[in-house]
Amino acid sequence: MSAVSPSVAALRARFGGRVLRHAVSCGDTIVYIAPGAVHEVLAWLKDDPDQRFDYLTDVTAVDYRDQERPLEVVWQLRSLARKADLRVKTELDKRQPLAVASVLDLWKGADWLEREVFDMFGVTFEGHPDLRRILMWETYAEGYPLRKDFPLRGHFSRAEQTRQALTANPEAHYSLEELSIAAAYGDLPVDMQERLARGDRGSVK
Amino acid sequence: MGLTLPEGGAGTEVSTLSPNWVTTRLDVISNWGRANSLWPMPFGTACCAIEFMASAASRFDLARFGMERMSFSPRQADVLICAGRLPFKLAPVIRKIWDQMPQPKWAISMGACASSGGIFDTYTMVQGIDTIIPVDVYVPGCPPRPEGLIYGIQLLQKKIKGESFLDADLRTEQLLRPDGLFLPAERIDEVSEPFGNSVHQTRSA
Amino acid sequence: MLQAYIPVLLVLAFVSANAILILGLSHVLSSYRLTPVKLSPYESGMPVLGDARERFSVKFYLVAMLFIIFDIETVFMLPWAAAFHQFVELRGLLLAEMFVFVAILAVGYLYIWKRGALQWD
Amino acid sequence: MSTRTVEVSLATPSLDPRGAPTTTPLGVALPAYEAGTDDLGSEHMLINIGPQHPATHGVLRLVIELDGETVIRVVPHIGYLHSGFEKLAEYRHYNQIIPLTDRTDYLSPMANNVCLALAAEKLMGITITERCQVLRVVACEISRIISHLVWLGTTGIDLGAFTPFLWCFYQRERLYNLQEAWTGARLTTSMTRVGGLMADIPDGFEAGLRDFCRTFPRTLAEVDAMFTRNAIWCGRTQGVGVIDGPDAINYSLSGPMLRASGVDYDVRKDRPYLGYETYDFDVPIGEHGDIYDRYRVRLEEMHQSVRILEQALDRLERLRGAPINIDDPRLILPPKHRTMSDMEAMIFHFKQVMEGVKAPVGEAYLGVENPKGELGYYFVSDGTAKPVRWRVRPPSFINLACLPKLCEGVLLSDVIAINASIDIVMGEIDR
Repeated sequence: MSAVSPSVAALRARFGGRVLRHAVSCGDTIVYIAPGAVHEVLAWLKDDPDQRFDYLTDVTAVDYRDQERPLEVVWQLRSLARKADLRVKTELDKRQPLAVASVLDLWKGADWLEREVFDMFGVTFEGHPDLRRILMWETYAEGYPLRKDFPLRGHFSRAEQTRQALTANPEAHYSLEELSIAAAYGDLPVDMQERLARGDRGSVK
Repeated sequence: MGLTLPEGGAGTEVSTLSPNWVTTRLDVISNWGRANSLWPMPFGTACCAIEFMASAASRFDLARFGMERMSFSPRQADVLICAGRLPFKLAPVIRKIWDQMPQPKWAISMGACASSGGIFDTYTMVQGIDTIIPVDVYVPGCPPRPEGLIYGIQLLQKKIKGESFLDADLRTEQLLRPDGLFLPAERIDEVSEPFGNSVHQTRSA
Repeated sequence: MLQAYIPVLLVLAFVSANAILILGLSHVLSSYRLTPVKLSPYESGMPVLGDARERFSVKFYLVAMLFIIFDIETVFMLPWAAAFHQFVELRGLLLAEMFVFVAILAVGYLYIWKRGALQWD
Repeated sequence: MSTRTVEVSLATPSLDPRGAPTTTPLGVALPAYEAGTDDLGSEHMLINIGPQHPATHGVLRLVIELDGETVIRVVPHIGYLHSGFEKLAEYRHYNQIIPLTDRTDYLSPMANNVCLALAAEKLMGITITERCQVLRVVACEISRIISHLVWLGTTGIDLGAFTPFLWCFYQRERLYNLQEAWTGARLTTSMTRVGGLMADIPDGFEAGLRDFCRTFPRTLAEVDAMFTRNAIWCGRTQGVGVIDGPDAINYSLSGPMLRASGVDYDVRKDRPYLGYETYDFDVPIGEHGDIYDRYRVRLEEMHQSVRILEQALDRLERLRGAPINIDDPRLILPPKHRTMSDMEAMIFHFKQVMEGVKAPVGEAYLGVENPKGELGYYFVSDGTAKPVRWRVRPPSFINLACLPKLCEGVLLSDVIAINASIDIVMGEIDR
């Protein structure tokens, strides 16, 4: 059943040039769209009466082994009513800063998924209200782990990684939202307030 | 009644009394009491925690060894059982919990991942919790069968029965060194060196 | 005449001696190894923001007061029940007396209930 | 108490393109927060139900802003068990990734192995033998019962009932005996291979499974009698942590979380795999989307799994002796004695062990109905024996993301009940 999903033709009719190309791999239809048109295309796919992709299965990114190929951000869409699947991809050039529109206003489930792609690949999702690391701690300074140029065991030596983990000062464990709540109630110790005012949350010593 | 910090430092010096009949009898009684009522602090993170729950359940009953009472707060805990892998984000947590446990305290590193990083020779995994806290018994296995864990607990009980009051450095608090590490940096790097087939893991293609 | 109080005083002396002995001995004999981290509060292994001695909502205080009122009511019942079977001829009067006592407090309870003091949120 | 306002906006990302943290002072990086206190003058309190806590089912950390007993805001912190699974998979052959899958969702290891084998077979375009399909269905349903039993036991403890924990774990030990007899390990099974299975089921397996299917519903009935009409249980679970159908779809929930909100979506029925369309079982659907419905849905799912297992056992009778692996020597290791005597078998053996199974260029996503929800594996391959990308679509990661929404304004003890009802496994959430 490697037939191309009808959504591709509808997308081309609707968006024309911004739908770059499409492909079929192992029975799934893949549509490549221009990075600028991401939010508009996905909003249309969600709200259009005969598309109705109301279920966002997954948001992820793929970094290929040869560095010239751009980094791909992938949205897996599914229409529960029509029992149809569609994989929407966009390619981001690695030389420019990686940024793409957030779809949090379309699907609430994208919140943590986008934060994880930001944490692992460094793709900034514009419009995401609370974009910070989710799997690594927020002041993690070794870069983006799932990039192919990131070594398996990390850049720093094991001793340095242990030292950074053990000596991080207390506010590194809290997000800025909680620190503001504590600050609003005057619960922050004085030395922590000075460090936070300077904006320095990394590990000391 | 706030406990104040004695200026003499971490531990009070035990009087250097030569071991005679009285002290050894005292040792035997207190060690018997300690060994047979170890209250575990189940620091359960991953798969080994499920095997730990299975060994605490009715079939492999830990209560037969006096470990009926799981104490989830370090204040009443005797033995910290690190059941599962320990990422760097969790290292300060286990270090703080270990420091907050009153003496006498022991540590069991359950499973290959806790003892040596296991198959996770990655950027985020502590390669063995003995680089963070002093460990008394290492239980091999992934996950160790409940019988394996119980054998490890029996080894710990044998070790406790061999201890003595007069051994001064047994119960002193081993705090972090001034540079924030538990072991010297080169010792940690040497221990965390990849070995076995994880050496071949560098070839990504 | 004071002999009647000897047993009570003995019990009090024994109890206080016992308490002092246990706490004192364990404090003296055991060796404390206090470190700054060990003295810091335990909150699931995380550094703590703020402390527990904060201003609480008055609702907790209200519920505590209500509890005390009805707790003392039962305290009054204890000596009454203990002495009840001794005064054989007064039983009817004692029973009626206790009902009056409970009824008075029931009026107070109804008032609280209707005023909504028991409503939590 | 005057209301203090901290005007900031958090949209500024906290990392620069190279990955190091940007230094954003506290005053600039936070949403406006009205630190208002109600007229009774009580201050809000920040507490940590932290990584090391009996009620968080693993190393999840919840920072909760409390006003007395009522919860104002829950901020979950995860990542305390992040072990770099997806990075590790890029350094391994396809068959070597299978041991990784047991350790993500360690409550249903066999179901994860099956999902990976199916995803790799979809990538390589392989169709497996019928007996292997039936055995994989048996593996998935056993994993579902084990995972739901652990959930039932630990949720019972969270809400104060200890005995069902012992009943459930005793039944689980019976299933562990079968699982260990088949795969050799209680928890880290690694029992599938691309194109087949590691081993066929041992002799006493079918009898043991039939006996289990006969007696297990009795325990379920006891737990049902203990919980379903229990005043405390109903009081603590009905109407708590409610999420309705459209919201559940918008939050991309899956599995019992989604079905409890009345959405009839089960991957086994919508996108049948392993021949699930030929089994007759029905999918329990809740209506209110509260904790009570999630409990009822999971309890009923265990009954349905027993039904499927019985049908699968009948098919195994018919397929006795059929092959479990496809006979493609490039994929399946030839039997050991033949490699010693037959030159061709030795070459295939050597090539598979040294170079692994080469996948064609392309990518494949396959979703499977795991006990927690829809577990999806997304393989991207560039023709070599090691995948370029192995993306795990973690059901409990996405289900947990709606916890802050469920916990607004509830009491503190309800946060524990809601967190238990989401059935999270940190190994899969943090990967």
